[in-house]
Amino acid sequence: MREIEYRDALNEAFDEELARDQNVVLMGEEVAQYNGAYKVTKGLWEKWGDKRVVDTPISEAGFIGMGIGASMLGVRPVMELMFWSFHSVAFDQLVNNAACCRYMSGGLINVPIVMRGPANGGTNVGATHSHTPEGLFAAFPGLKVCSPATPADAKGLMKTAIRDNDPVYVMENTTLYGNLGHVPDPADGDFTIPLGKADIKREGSDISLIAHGASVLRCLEAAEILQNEHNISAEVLDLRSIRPLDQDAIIESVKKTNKACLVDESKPFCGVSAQITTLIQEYAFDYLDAPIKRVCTIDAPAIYSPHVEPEQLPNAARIVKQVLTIA
Amino acid sequence: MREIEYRDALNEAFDEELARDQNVVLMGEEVAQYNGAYKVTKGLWEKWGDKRVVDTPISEAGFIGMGIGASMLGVRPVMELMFWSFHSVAFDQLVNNAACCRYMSGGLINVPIVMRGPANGGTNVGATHSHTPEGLFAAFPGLKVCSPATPADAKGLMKTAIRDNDPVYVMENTTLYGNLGHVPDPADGDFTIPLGKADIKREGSDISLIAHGASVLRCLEAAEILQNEHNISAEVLDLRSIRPLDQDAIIESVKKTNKACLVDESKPFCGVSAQITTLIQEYAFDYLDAPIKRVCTIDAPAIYSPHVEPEQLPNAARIVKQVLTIA
Amino acid sequence: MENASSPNLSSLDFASSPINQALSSEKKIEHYRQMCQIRRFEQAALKNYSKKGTMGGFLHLYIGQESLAVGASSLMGEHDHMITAYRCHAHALAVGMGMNECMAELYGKATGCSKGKGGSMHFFAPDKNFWGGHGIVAGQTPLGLGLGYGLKYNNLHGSALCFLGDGAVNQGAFHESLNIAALFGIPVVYVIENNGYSMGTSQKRSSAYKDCLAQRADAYDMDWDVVNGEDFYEVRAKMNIAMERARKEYKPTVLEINTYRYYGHSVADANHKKYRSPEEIEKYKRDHDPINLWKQRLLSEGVLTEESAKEIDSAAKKEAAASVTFAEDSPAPTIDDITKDVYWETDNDTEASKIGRHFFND
Amino acid sequence: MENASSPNLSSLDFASSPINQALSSEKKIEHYRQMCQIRRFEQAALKNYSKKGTMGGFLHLYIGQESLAVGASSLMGEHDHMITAYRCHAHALAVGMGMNECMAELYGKATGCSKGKGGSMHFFAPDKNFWGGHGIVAGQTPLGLGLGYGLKYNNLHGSALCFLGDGAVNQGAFHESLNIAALFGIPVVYVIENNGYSMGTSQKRSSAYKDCLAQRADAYDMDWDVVNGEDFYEVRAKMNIAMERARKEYKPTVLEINTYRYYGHSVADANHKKYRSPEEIEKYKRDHDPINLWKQRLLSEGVLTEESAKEIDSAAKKEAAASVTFAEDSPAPTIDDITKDVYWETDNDTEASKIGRHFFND
Ligand SMILES: Cc1ncc(C[n+]2csc(CCOP(=O)(O)OP(=O)(O)O)c2C)c(N)n1
Ligand SMILES: Cc1ncc(C[n+]2csc(CCOP(=O)(O)OP(=O)(O)O)c2C)c(N)n1
Ligand SMILES: [Mg+2]
Ligand SMILES: [Mg+2]
Repeated sequence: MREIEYRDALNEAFDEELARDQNVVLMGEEVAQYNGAYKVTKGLWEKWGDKRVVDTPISEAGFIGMGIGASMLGVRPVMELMFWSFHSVAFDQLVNNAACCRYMSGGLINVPIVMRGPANGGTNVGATHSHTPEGLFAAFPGLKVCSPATPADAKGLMKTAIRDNDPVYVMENTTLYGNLGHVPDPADGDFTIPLGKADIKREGSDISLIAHGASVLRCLEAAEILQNEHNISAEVLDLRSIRPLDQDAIIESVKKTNKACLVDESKPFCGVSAQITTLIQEYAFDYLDAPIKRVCTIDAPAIYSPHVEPEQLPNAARIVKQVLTIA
Repeated sequence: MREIEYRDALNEAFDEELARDQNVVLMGEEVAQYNGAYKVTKGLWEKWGDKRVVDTPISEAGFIGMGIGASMLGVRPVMELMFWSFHSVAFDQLVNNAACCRYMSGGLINVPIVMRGPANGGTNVGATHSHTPEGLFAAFPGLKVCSPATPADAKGLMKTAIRDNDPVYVMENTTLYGNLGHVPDPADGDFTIPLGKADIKREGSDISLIAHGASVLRCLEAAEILQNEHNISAEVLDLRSIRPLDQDAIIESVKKTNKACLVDESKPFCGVSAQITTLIQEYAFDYLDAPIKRVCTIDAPAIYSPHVEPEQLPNAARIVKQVLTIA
Repeated sequence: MENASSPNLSSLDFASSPINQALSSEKKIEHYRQMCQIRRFEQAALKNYSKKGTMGGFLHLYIGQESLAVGASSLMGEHDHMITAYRCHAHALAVGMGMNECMAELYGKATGCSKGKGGSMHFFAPDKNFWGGHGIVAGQTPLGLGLGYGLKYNNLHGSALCFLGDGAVNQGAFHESLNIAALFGIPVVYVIENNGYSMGTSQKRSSAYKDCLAQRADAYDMDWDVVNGEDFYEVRAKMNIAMERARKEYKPTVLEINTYRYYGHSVADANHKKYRSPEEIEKYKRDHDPINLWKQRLLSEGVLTEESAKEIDSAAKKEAAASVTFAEDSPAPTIDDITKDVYWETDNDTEASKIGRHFFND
Repeated sequence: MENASSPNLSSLDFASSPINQALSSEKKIEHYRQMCQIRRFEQAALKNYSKKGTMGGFLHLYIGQESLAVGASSLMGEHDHMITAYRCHAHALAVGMGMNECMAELYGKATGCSKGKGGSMHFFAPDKNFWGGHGIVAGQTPLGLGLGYGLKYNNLHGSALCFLGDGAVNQGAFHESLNIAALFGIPVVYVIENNGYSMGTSQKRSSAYKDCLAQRADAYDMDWDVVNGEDFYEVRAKMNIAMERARKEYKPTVLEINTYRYYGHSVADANHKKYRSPEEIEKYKRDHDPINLWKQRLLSEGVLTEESAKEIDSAAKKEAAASVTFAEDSPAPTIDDITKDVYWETDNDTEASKIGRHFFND
């Protein structure tokens, strides 16, 4: 199988969906003529033209609301937030108009939009640019949220998100854009990955490391260390999708290992990991041999300093240390 | 002791703080000449005048950001969101400028603002007007959040919030504004309640019901039923403050009762109750006789229908039912 | 460009404009009927609101402003769309929604237009090109832009009519929308229903402006105009110009229509005779009532007689009363209904909806 | 009101305006020095940015725009305050922050002005009336309003200078701020640093406007003007009018200052010679460089000699190099530092800070 970069996997997803459905339109700041701030949409404006790939002013509330309104008339906007962090200036459109119009109309409307862009720390861009709002948005019924860790998942989930008839918020990651991974050749057929399906990225028997996004890679590194240095067999479960959530996969893994450590780049208070902990303790209470542990981003706004930020985020060392407290 | 309404307790807090510190200024839509949409600021404009009680245009991002900026120069704005639900149009100011300026400046700045207003469902005003964002904001380090359930707590916490040198978000409740309760007479001295201190609203030994805001009253009703009809002695712990959080009180109560049911008007996904569950299972793991249970708002946008909304919210019947699954 | 400082257009007689010349007597009467229906519907709602256990939440009455919604809807063709704020009963009825489904919605019944899930602020009828009913001030303005975007994207010649209040002009989302509308050439008409107040705050206390609010469009090199809302012919004439600009030139317009609400901001507004003088309110009712003025016009044109006018109004009143009965007799939604209409995929029981957990009720 | 269609003011010689007549030779030289320092500081930062393990994140260079920040700061008195966006190095140095603390901040060191917590976009010096350094486009515009509010609240006669880019004018928060500024009479000066581009998007592709962007102030009946940023005297003359309006009349102004950035949007912008022609960039460097034009002016005034100018520039270059050494030699923050500077109360170990849990690290 060929290996391509995460950003190119996304690019391929857009290209294929632009070809499949003429209602699909990419929108956002610098996505067209500039090829995207992170080159995720490279070449698409040149190929598909002004109508299908659209540069917008720096008016997130305006253009996202516009996409939501247009989706009511059958357009299928795939909208980029240059950083997901910029959700803060468009929050009303994201959590009210996108999430509630269907409900408030008693089901007369649906809003088939995709919101996408990178949502991660680790690039030394400071507190306002390093938010990780997976849990924040998954908390709003009416929204769907996913967070791919590999190029294949990125492509497969993005294509599914575009075809889904509900608003789907895809959280990408600037630190992953350059990662290489196997992605099926388009010649071998349409490749999609469903929302709501977790993926065991590494099998194990002693503890379940449960994560999403870049934290999955941190778990894989930690699992390696745990195996080699501590003879602990860690299973790494990649949630991939936060809502819908593959609760069965989580519970099954914990029932097998009897221990869980959640790794989550969110801040600890009310993070995704708090929700997963709650589910595990409810549905696998009798299987737990120890408290569920968490490794989150250290509870402060994102620090700039490149010397320190790597320590603020979940990393293999912090995961190993936390696992050893219960293993 | 005299009994006064929750709204008047708040009013008294404002009046006293306006008198105490000339930097305190009340701001918001209709807070001055109109006396507040819910009459919480009644009479204060008349008494304190244009400078201290200020009507703003319907520009939440604009006037909240203004208050944050002014607070850097020593003004102490107490700003009303007519509904906390309207946070969505000012989210950037609320989670970036208020929460992160201190951090990003390495501590050179502080933002002594109070944001306040009602945050609750139960008044049949639909999905966009019924958000309960306690957990959402408490998730941002740099912010403090409290949610008083009684008139005394409302007054005491509000006064503390105004004096605190960090941004404090006070979540009031339209369904509580008319409630009567004992509040110490101002003649008996300055009355404040610290942030970060929970309050046992009812002692009990069989299960801990842990809640904040109006849910505390639902717990008290449920505790009554549990006692009378099921001979179960429920302790009701009112968190009062979400961040800082009185973790010790939570853990102590659970260590005593060995069972917990969290009642939380938030939606279940990543709600405050998920965070509390996570803390309990971590810090009282060996004391738990059963999974921690939750009673949250049913997981959908807020329904309008007055015939159904009471069932979507936590209520005594739902709490009793949930408690009986583990008691 | 039309402009507030040009000669006072209100003294012109807009009856002679082609779009009004083209209006048949039947249509004129029909629009009179619609205005009566709207007013009678809201009066019935108001009367029953105070009865315990009927409606909840807010009730924002449009009474006094009827000519705006009806004037606009009277011009709507297949590809014209409408969206508004929370003061939405009139727009809903004007585009052709039935009193029954609307009253049932106020009553929170399953037969309501939004199945009892939206309430007073959230009426919708996509089949009639009506997209709500939105409670967050100015939150609908980017959506209106999107409706226009959708029209243009699909190469359709139509217009998106997006209503907002005089207080709503100070929300950032509106300005972002104006810039994009002008920049992208979006066929949207922003209609500022200027009733002089946002809750208890007068225009002067909430907005900085030179001559009027619509003038803000100048900043974006966009067309705008000011309209006397009590004159049904003027509303139609100027709306038509804006709608044609949208349909034929893919260009946006801001229209500011001056009007007045007789009741409080919502039923809960007990202050409304404090921030406005009772004389001010009375003057409007007496001299500027849009329904009455339209009736007088039609009487003088000989299109209507006092008697036929009365009949139309009584029929509207009866229809409203019947809608109350319908609403009262309708079933409420069930608890199971709470989690319906959240996701299209789960509502339609698709393959996708079976994968993963969508709802998190313990 | 000044107005873009009034006679071309750029042809006037602003040297003769009283505020410039009052400028001593020492001050003129000092401002030349500041501009050199800013440019040399940024050139040193750029040179070292590419070295592995030095700086992270973004680096938005101000090179080409120096006359704006220096012109503005040259007018600041005790009660004048400044706030800006992420392109903030120049403003920081112009108000008197030292190169060492600024360079150390870029290096993420504990000796940085923000202790390594803010980085390039977040320089602050409240003791010098400088309030940052803000990364969210236009997010600082309500804060600037608040600084003006604070001045007025405290009965002080000063001005709040709030800078933003030409792309930032399309954020809703800016418009909300303008309305409030005009409505409340807030002594704020919004300075649009119009360098023609927001990242890769030209003004024409991001904004709808008639003559210029500052004209948007008209909508709020607010004063505005357009300024040629390459002329240091003009910047000062027009800034001074606006600042005096703020100080004496408590009235806001929007100034649009035309300027140009030589480098990409940030160091990561590899496209910047694609969306702008190399000729365009060269033309600006050659004919419109504000430092060079100021130097020429001072040479022709006899205030500066080629030799003294060179000395000043070399000193600036040396100072920048020394700041690199300082930054390199400084210690990094520690892991314990991560949770400091979050809350005032915990930092100050107050009674309040001891009640309840403030941080939730497991
Ligand atoms: C973002 C937001 N802020 C505040 C409110 C509360 N609110 C509802 S209507 C209203 C007044 C709006 O006045 P206007 O725009 O003039 O419309 P009108 O009610 O006169 O039709 C206010 C403040 C809201 N719904 N949304
Ligand atoms: C709300 C928000 N949206 C997008 C961005 C990403 N971004 C940073 S700077 C910028 C361009 C701003 O251009 P302009 O306002 O002209 O300022 P300049 O960079 O030219 O100084 C963009 C899109 C951001 N930081 N914040
Ligand atoms: Mg109004
Ligand atoms: Mg620019």
